[in-house]
Amino acid sequence: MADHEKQNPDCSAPILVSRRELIKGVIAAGAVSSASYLFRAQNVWAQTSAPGAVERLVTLNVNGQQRRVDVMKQETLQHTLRYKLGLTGTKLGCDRSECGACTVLVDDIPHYSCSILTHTVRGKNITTIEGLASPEGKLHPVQQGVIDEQGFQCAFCMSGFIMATVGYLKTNPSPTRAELAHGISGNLCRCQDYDKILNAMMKGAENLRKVTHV
Amino acid sequence: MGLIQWATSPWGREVPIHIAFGLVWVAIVCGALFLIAHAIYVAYWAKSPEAASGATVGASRQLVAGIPERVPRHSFGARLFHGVMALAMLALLFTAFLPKMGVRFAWVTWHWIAGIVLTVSVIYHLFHATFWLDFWSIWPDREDMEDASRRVRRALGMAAPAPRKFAKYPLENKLYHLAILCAGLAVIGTGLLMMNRVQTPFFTRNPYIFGFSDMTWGWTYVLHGFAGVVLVALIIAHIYFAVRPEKLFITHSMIYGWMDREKYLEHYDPHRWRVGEAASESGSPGGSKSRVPV
Amino acid sequence: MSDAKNATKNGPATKYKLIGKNYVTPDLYAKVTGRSKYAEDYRADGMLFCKLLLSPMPHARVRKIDASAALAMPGVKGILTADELPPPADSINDNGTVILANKRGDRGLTMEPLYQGDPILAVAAVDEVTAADAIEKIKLDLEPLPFVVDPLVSLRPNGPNARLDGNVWVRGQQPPPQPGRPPAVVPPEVTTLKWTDADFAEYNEGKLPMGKATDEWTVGDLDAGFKNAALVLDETFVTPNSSHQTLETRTAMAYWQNGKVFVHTGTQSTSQTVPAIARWLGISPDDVVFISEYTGGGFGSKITGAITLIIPALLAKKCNAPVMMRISREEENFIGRGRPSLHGRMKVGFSKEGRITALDMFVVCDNGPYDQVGDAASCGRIVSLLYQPEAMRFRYTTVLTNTPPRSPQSSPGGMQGIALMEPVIAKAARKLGVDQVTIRHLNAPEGKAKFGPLINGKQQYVTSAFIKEALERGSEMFKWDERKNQPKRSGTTARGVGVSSSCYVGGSIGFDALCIIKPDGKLYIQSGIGNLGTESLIDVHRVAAEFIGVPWEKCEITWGSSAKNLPWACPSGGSQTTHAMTRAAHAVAMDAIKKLQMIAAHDLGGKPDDYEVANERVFRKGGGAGMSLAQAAKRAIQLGGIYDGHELPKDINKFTAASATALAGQGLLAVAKDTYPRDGVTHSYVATFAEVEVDLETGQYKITDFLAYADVGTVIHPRALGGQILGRSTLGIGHAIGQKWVYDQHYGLPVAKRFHHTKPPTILDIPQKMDWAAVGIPDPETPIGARGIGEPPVGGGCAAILNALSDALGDEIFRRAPVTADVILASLEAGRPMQEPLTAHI
Amino acid sequence: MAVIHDVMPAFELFQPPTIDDALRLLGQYRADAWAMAGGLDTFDWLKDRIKRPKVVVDLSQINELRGIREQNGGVEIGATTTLTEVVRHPLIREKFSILSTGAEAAASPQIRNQGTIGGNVSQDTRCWYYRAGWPCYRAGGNTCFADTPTAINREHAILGADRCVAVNPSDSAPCLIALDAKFVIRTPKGERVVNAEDYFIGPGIDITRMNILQPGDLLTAIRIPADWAGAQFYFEKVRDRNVWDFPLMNVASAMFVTSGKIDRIRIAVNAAAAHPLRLAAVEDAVRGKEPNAATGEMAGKLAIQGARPLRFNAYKIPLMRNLVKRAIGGVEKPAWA
Repeated sequence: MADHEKQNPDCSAPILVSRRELIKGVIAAGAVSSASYLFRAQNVWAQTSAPGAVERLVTLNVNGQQRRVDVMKQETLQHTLRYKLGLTGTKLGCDRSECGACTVLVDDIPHYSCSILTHTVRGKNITTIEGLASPEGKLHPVQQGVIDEQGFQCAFCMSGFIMATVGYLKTNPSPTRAELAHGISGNLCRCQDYDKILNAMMKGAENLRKVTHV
Repeated sequence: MGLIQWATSPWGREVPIHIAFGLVWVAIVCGALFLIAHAIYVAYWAKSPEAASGATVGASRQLVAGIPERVPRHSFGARLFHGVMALAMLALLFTAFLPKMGVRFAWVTWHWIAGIVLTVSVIYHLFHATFWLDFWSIWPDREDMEDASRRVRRALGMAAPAPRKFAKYPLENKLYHLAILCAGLAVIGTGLLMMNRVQTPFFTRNPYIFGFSDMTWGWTYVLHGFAGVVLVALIIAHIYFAVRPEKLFITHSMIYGWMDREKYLEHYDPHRWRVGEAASESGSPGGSKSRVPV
Repeated sequence: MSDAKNATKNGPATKYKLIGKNYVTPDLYAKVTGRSKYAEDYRADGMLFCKLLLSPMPHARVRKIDASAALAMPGVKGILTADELPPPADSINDNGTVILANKRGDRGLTMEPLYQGDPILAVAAVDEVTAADAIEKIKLDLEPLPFVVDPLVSLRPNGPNARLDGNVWVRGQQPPPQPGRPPAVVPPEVTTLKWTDADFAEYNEGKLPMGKATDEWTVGDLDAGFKNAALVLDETFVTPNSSHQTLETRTAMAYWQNGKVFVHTGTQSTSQTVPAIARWLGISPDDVVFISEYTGGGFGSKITGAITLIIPALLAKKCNAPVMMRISREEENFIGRGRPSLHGRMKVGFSKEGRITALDMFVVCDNGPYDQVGDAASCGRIVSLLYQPEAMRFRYTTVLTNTPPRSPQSSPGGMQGIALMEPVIAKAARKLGVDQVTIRHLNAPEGKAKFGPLINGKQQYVTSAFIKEALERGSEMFKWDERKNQPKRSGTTARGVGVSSSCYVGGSIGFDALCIIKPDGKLYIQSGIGNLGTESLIDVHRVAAEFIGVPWEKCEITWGSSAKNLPWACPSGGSQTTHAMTRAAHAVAMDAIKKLQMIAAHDLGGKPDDYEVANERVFRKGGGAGMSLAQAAKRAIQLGGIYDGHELPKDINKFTAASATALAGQGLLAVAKDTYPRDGVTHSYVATFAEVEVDLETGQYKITDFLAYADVGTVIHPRALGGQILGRSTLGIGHAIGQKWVYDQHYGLPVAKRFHHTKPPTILDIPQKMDWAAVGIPDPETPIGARGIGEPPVGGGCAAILNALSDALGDEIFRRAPVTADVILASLEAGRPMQEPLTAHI
Repeated sequence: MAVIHDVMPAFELFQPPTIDDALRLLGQYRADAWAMAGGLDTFDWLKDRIKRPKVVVDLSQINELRGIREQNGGVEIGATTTLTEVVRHPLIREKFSILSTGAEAAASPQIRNQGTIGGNVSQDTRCWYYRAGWPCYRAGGNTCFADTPTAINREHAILGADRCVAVNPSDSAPCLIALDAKFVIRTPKGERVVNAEDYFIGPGIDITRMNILQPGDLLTAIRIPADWAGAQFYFEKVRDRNVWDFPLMNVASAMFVTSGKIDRIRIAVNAAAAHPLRLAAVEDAVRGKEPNAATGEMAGKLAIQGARPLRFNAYKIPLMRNLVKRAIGGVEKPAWA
């Protein structure tokens, strides 16, 4: 996996932890998961011959990069992203599809990554918060909207809200405030900064229209 | 497969909740095996009771003469009880176990209604048997025990005096009644408690009544279940005996209330089961006080 | 009105360059790109994961733990039980007062669990699946003990006690004072309090029983007050328990490196969490490195992190590897703290104009099993301030229950007190035919308003209060007078408007600030504040930049790690930060200016006072010789001593001193403690207005409009302020429309454990556009005039909705909060309040 | 065994490409197997470690189970078609809009993007005692914790309770009953088509299941006949929060009015009982009457006959009465709206 890390500078460049540490971390995580798989080997009794049997080593398309990952059968996408691919911008808030902090795009559709198996999204295009800005660091118009309006407070819900908004705007690029609220209603903010969040997301929609309609 | 189903209580403790319902199959198989075994035994090994001839000797002529053509055996009340009880029992067993065997229907209401009927009929029976029937006639007595040991010893080819003829109820009959009694009281007792956990007109539903713990309730259900499967086996045996040719005259008497004088003299000891005018003379504790139904 | 609103939003534009202006906070870019790292985002080589075993019972004693099967599993590295925890240790606060440890406090793990979910042990393994599987293999032998989840049940004559040694908190015995040291702060004691059947006589009528209370104070002549009253109301009301439910749970990761423990977790104070960790682990603060750049919400539940962080710390030591403890949402509902419910009974006398002549208030607080919460006590103080009763008696009892531990939650006690009182005020106004705004205006505090109990014969008073202005401007902006007369019913819809006064403590004093002007001419500011997203972490330092005259682009803020030499700051709780830290920032700016003037005078002659600082220069007043800040910084290094931090003022906190020493010699180092005088206790105020529409056939209602008009003194950062005012208002709204705990009293267990049970408001439960504004009158008792705003809006948010509902539906609908569709429909159907009034956790 | 409600334990995962493969796997592993569509109900059980299947059969890769097809005037909806696809589909919006409305009222956008129509109708009850893993009747135990002197049961049943007082939480189910939909089921014995209302069962019949699916069975499609296309529809859901929350109650009706009189009508209510209730008696009573307030009143009163409240859910009786009233008599909008 270390190699993949090096090949893919896209994966979150952390602020405090050096890239080196991060890579070690990811190796550790990877190693751990495969190790623990061995421990549990006995009670895993598949006839891998059966139709639909699942291989553990899968290729995922994340933020436009092909990533080879060793994935447990019961592993959720959130876990793979955060612990195997080092994409910690996706947050885990409730792990029960009740808060939206873990929202990512699967083929441009917002999903709770805590509640979908990684094996279910094989071969689909996954986009996380880390995949929005351009490689040169130019922010996505919706991210820019947050900057423009000083949206959000603690921001633990932010990446989920942004991904939900980006996904929703693909189906309705010029929503009313009410429509947008409905479109991103699957996300919870405990700072309850909804009013300012809606300001930011409406600004984001406006920013997006500007770039797409130019 | 364990005998009991366990679950984790709200407080995280392992508590029993039911018997393993597979046990009903065990009961059915046991019942079936028993009747097959018994049928074979009777067909090939059982000796005709040579006691038959000997034991009436000593029965005073006038005692025998006093025996009516139709020997009254079961009063109308007794037969009514038996019928009602039997129906209730069958209803209970079917409503209890058919759903467990995959036959889906709303069974609970029928089950507790049948349960109430059974309970009432049993209470009636207790009073009736205590005050109108010969209460002791169904309980094994000393002579039953002696005869039983005599039979066993003779069956083993050892020397033993001939067993006497039966009183009103043969020992097997008495033991069976005893078993039914225990199992029946168990299901009734636990069943009445359990009715507090379902919606009935009788109680406001309260699963926490009597301050029973989850453990106590669990064992209540388990006991109910065990008694239930035991009853399945017992009922199978009962029906089997009821239809055996050599016992049909008893079944007949449970339907019509009387049996032929011949059958009576053939199988029973007039001293131990007194009928007719004879009945009116001295009522020894063992003596029957049964009357001809009016 | 809108122009007035803009004026205040943007602050007194002429006066400041930075203060009162919107800007982009420097932490925002990392947040929008997902690079901001919260505790669970850190990884370390060979990191283990731990899982907790929580008590399944509400109260039990652990007889035996059999972990053999778990420890035998491959991949399981270790187990930690309560026996291995360090004993509770005393602490010493800033002014040297010893705070004695509470031996009944929460210690993280326990052998006598006091609520379902109380952690008993933790298992560390190579991954979470293994750790969780291991937990399932552990056999616990628990002896059930008496339990109670309803405070009133515990107060019954034969009611059970939540703890073996009693059911209520009372003041602890003060030990003999030691000479030369301030008297120690003693923990409260637990005792048993039972009321009589006679006390409970009114229970079934829905009136709160008023047996013997553990605490009581009286101000003024109550009897006279009631005698002069034109109207006397006697009302019972109950507020809900509600979990803080920060979106980031109290996840923590820890590891040890050459004798120091490194801890990652969320906190409301970077600097003050260090001594807390040291105390909990029984080690020296010098051996603690605490990293917390971003925190996913606190609301009072993470003031200095959470004691459970010692679990990964101790396991890391035991297993000699980094340990990550991810706290699940269900675990967070247990250990994540909550706001205590208050049962209140208010006997209130009103003059015919609506002035409160007497208030007799009785409160029962559902404390949970551990450390005492101050909600009941602060409830009394806030109510006495907000409504200025001519006479007031306040009695309260804090009852222990076998429910999750409570802690302060935004406006602790204040929110409940306001929610208890506001429906009574609204009802009185209706009965007296007085306008709702008028009656609040009439009773509102003004100037140095007095409040609370007599302390050495005197009441405390506030620094200032401009809530009357907030009520006036707010009602105008909300068009109150128009709206209150609008038709209330049409078809199956009812409409109502509500107003509420609200206030809470708005600031503390006496903290430090630290910054350096380096030879590159930039201003480097160290911030010891926690990063909760209120942005006060950054905002307050704009004051330093403003006064030193450095453009914001040339300011670098450092925060988020105790390894980065941060000053001693207040915890971001109780709305202290904006007030406390703008004072410190102002003080450090003055220190910087003084040092710049001295350097200039030293090099260019004359007296320091001849020089002024502006436009990144220090120069002779009226122009002439001077030097740039960059040059001054170089000189400071050459001069050393007080100029570059090698000599430090005596009065600063030792934590600050250590940081300053580490930074000495890099430039002109300014460091100062806030020693500005303050006459009074700082409070902030909000006037809140709301409109609701109720569907009379379903009981569902929607909030159609909302305005919060705040008196927070000088506005520092409008957009952040707006976020706080509306965000905290909505937290309050949550208590009115749905948030609660639900318990099954037979087992003493919670059945509401999920968001769809406990009901934090969603984006569709509030108006799509909410409004806010600020009065903008500076507080006279602080240099910048700025006060805090975190807490004050909460009570108003809750009460404005309750009042709008009773305006729409009348007084016969609800007797407690929250007010949900089922309550409204059932009461409408029956024509009387159908809520069970006093049963806890329904 | 200590209890922990976190981290999915290991299981064997199959992602069969066809229905036949899925049925084969389900038949092979029987009680050990768990069929998963969107997974949103499934993951709660697995993450809480309460239900412990050894094998999970993920239906997400079976294309024949997805999609919406026109079918002689009506539509056939594959069982694993997501709620969002149902909500957005032009044909459904045009002819059977009540289903779009009902499906859109469920849960949250992300859940609708993943949750399937088959899953929504087949989901388990949300009784909080049962979902917490308490050993109740529905969990195979011997009591109902939600109907006791201390139980908190504001969300529970007022009708059709038999020991268990849980309710069915589906928002789309009553709509499908109102549309007289047919559910297509594949069993080891072959295909079987049942009426929507017959798909659901109460605790009296099987206290551990919400529908007629036996282990090894699979709901493959839902067929909506043309009969009710373009009818006069009414759907309303009453809930606490406007996102995520399950219904306190919902109502769905389809009605044809000719010359001012109700000609044909189907009406169903959910979250009042353990299965969605089709109100046949109400349908009979209002047929031939004018769809006005008076008829609504009458229908509402008729609908709640036999309702039995628990300690905290008495409000559901007037709620059901009023929802049925509205479905037939309509709603009065406020003058200021």
